[in-house]
Amino acid sequence: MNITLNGEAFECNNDTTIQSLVEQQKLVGKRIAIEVNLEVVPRSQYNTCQLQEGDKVEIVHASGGG
Amino acid sequence: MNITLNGEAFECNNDTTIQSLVEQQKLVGKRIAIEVNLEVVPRSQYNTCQLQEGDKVEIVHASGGG
Amino acid sequence: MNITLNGEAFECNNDTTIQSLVEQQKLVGKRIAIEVNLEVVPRSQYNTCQLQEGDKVEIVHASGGG
Amino acid sequence: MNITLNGEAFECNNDTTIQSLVEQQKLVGKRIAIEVNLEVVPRSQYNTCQLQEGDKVEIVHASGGG
Amino acid sequence: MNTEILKIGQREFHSRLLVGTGKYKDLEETRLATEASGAEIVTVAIRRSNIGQNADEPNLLEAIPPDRYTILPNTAGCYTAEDAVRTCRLARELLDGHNLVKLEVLGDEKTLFPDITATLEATELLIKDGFEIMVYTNDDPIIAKRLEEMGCVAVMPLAAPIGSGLGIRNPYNILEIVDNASVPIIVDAGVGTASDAAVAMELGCDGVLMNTAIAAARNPVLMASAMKKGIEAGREAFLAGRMPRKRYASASSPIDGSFF
Amino acid sequence: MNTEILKIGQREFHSRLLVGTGKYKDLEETRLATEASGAEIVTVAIRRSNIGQNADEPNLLEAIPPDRYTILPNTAGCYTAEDAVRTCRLARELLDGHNLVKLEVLGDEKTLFPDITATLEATELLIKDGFEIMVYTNDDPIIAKRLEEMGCVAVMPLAAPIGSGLGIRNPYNILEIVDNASVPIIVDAGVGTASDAAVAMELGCDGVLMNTAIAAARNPVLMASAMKKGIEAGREAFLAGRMPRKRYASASSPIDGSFF
Amino acid sequence: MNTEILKIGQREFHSRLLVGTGKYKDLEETRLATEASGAEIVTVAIRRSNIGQNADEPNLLEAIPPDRYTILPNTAGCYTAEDAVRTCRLARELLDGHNLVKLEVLGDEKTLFPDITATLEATELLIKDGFEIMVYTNDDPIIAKRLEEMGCVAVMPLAAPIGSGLGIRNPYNILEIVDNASVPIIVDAGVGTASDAAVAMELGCDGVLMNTAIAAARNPVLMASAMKKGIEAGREAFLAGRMPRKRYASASSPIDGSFF
Amino acid sequence: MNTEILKIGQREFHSRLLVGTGKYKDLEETRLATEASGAEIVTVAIRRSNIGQNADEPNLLEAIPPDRYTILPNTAGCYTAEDAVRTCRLARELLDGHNLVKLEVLGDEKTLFPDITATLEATELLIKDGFEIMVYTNDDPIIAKRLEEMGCVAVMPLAAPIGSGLGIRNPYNILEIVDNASVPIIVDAGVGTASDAAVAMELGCDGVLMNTAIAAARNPVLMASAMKKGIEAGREAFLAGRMPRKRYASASSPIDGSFF
Repeated sequence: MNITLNGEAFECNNDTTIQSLVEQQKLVGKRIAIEVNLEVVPRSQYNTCQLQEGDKVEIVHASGGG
Repeated sequence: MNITLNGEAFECNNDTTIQSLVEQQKLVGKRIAIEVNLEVVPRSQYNTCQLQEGDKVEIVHASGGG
Repeated sequence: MNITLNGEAFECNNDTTIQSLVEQQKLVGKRIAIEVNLEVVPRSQYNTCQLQEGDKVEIVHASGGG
Repeated sequence: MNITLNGEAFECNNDTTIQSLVEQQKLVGKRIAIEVNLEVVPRSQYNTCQLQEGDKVEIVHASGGG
Repeated sequence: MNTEILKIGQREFHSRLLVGTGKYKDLEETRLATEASGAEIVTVAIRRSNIGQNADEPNLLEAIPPDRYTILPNTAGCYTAEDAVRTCRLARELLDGHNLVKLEVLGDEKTLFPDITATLEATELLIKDGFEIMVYTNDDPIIAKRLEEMGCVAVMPLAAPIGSGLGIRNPYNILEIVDNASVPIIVDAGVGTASDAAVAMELGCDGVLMNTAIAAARNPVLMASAMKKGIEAGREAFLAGRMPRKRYASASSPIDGSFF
Repeated sequence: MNTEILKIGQREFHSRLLVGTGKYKDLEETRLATEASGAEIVTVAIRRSNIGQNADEPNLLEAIPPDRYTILPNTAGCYTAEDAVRTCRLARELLDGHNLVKLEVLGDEKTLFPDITATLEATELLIKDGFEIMVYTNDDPIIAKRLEEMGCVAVMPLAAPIGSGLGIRNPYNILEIVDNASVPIIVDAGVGTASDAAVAMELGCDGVLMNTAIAAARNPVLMASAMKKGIEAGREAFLAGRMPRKRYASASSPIDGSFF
Repeated sequence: MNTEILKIGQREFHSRLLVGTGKYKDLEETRLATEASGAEIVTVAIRRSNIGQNADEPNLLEAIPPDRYTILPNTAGCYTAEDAVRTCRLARELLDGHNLVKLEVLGDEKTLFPDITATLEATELLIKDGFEIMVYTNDDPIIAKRLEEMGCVAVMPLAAPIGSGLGIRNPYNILEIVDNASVPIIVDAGVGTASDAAVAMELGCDGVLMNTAIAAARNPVLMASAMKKGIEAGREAFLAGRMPRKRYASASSPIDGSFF
Repeated sequence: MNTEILKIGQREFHSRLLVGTGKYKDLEETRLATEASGAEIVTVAIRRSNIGQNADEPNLLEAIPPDRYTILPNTAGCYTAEDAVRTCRLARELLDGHNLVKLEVLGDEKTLFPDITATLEATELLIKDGFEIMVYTNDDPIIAKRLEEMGCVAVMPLAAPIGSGLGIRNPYNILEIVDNASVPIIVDAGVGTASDAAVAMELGCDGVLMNTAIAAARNPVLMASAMKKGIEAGREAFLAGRMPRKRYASASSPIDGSFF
């Protein structure tokens, strides 16, 4: 299945959840936030949130800025 | 008939037109503009524009300002 | 004998020394400095410095200033 | 005879006057002023002012400045 | 200089000084100061005629005849878009269809700063209605550009609060506005004396609109002349290209040829 | 304005702009810019004539004829009282006894600030020798007064370092000098553009002397015209009496008669 | 001073210096400078995590731990209300429901001035959504008041363009904003050195937010300390009530008792 | 910072704020403000003792004990070199041979500007007589250098007229003086608030001497603390090396990683 992850084309299994994506990206326990199709996905729903073909996923963190 | 003229209560005949009002106020030929109930009345319609009970009339001119 | 003390006419005995003047003015032990006829008199010479008729004496101290 | 003219060594005949110097330099009629050994020589004395060995002569004019 | 043209919409002008007509002792002083200023564009307010009294009082437009000056009616005193639009429509009727107006919608009485959101709203309504708008605004470059893009024929940022005479408070913002503009930028309000007007022009502004600085001078007519010259001086200096500022001195007279 | 007189010693002038003749591309540019400036007093330096070469080179005083302009020879480049005195004496001879000079004795080459003690010394010598002195000084009010009391016909404080174009660095000092003066105070050096000249005049100065601001502009002749107008604008504004500065706004249009 | 409280919404702070975390050499410099500044509120940006690479790169929030600092996520780089709202929501999730944000919606890349209309739009949406907003705005007093009335917990006018280091360009506007405010006014952007920070506080501002002035100093950690002291100095001077400015001198030492 | 030393002659100090003792409500306020300022060098005037009356009035040197502070007697109020020399000799006797003095010879009562020629004269006499001189002067770089060359241990240019509180009127001159100096340059007089003190230090001055700015504040003790911090802030900022000023904005947050 193809999705867009942080602006790049990205391929993943059809049963991918946010949780599995996070694990696969080695971001478990990191301070991040995730948006799917412009909506924030609460951490509590990472397990249940199933990705769909064509989803636009953004994974963000805090970085230096003023 | 009672109208409001430049913010003041004003009494006039029932058949008063803008034109007659202007004449009565000795403003004929003066550089003025007139608004009835928030709408400008073109000079060409002074004769035909019949005032109604309760009309709000504004007669204005140019004065010093910056 | 007449001298000028801090700008004012001042009368004192003929045998007045700086020391006796200082005592008389209750300035013993105070932080002061003394000038006679535009010359500073060192503290060590208060006893020996005999005033003369018409001497101009200035007794000064530190005061608030910037 | 050797003189210094405007800071440069300069050789001229023993009987040179300011006037002859001016003529030789083609400065006749020009707006100039002349100093010999730090003293101004009035135009009226150009003819009579005989230069001496070692004289320091300055010939100046007006130039752009602010 | 008099060959240089200031173009506002389709209208062309030689003078870059625009003046108001408020705060003068009388109409004669208004007339003389306006004349001395050399201004071609003159602002006027629209106010109620007096009812049932001295109908023969002298009229401003006799002192400042529309056939000689370009009358610029303003919306001074308006705090809402609606009032500003009403004022402009009355002005257009008053001036036989003349559609050039100075739009100002104020935010509060203490600062007389514009209410930017109401100003944008009024601008949209008036442009739809066919007006040519010279718009009073703050010195925010983004807002200035927006107003230009909406179709205003001139953008008029304030230099300082109206009537304060504080001069150009923030030259950087004015410079920024000028650099981005494709319509005339005219400093409106805040100028206090001739050098302020010159500074505005040296920043590259296309003109300056003022009233109090002239009317509240001890000698308004002489100050009007001073402003005329200040505007021309600043414009010429801008065109002539000033020398660079240097921290260190540099002699005007040559070192060469020194005899001492 | 042209009826107003600037009196320096016994000489009377209508223009309050004094200009130098240094740093121009050529004598023709010098001539045109000087003309455009409207200046009546023009400063020149005294330098060595070239020996044994182009004796026919054009002469500055043909471009700036002494019968048309009041030539003000300066002592630019002098670092001692003696050199300044020599220069003035040569200048007087050069100009057939003309005794008006601009005295400057410099302190160092980096700042071109005056050497005040040497300036006081030279002033004394030159006054004894019958010169009328327009003296370049710093902006110290005490020194300015001293120079006036010694008999200088004009005192010329710097606005900023010579050739820096930084404008009036310290208006308070200039104001102080003007308030105490009984001879003309002419700002000398530091002006960069027309508004700087206007500011100097608005402070009450009697005139401004400049060179680099005109000669180093991209277009010197146009800048000369800008300066002429800037000086007149500032002078008229000073005489007209500017409005007071106010922190708060004050409307130019009346509130009365608002119909909204 | 440390007894004085700065209250933003329901949060209380002792430091009036707010700092950003951008432009530092590395996280260690960020940590040391932030510590030296004494700041309690620290802004951060929200950016994409790197995918499939150095997942172990050090994290900003380890250098600036949220349990020690109040993290203020900003919407830097957003040019639309929608992007700003998305950023704030992601930040809130990232920070476990922390709802204090710095809203900035920019107008263009050259000036980094706010887009005021988009800022008002975003403010409305975010307040509906339960955020506490510290809002970056221009120095227009009318807009500042509007943002306060909409419910922002702090209004943050720019002193000068972001990263310009030009200092308070227009003290009058800042003063006007402060005088009308019932929420903290925090100068955001434009400060260049410690005296600029002191000036802002002397105008009565409640705090200053800065980043470049510290991060781009030759020695950021020392500059952070300078800024801490500058803020405190300015605040104390404001509370102490400065002497009036006088045009004329007044002796510090008494005349009485002079013996000469 | 406290490790950094200010060396005046052979004396070493940690504080760069020097304070006067005039214009306070009473000696207790003098004591508290001086303490709060952290100053190590404190100026005092020399005046006639009261004859035949309250011989027991409290003494300034009990509030400001010479064993704790370096007392700097000044020649305030002197208008001639002779009076200044007399004052210094009396001060030296008063303070048991202490030879550090602040020399000021004034030019007039309105400006309290120094009389430069009399100051130079007094400097020569006092140095012959073995004094260490911290000298009050105008902001002329040539004069400042001259005083240093004559052997003054510190040169103290005015920032603005004594007691005016106008701040640094001419930063260029102060900068010029600092750049050329090999002895400490201490701004004396004219500072009005904490940011003025910071500005002086950011220009590279070695210290600031003030009196009225503290004593005439509404709360002198708090202002003394503000000044202490302002001086330290300005010094640290100078040492830290401020960011360059830029006309244009530059973002503090990265563009990379934007997800919008």
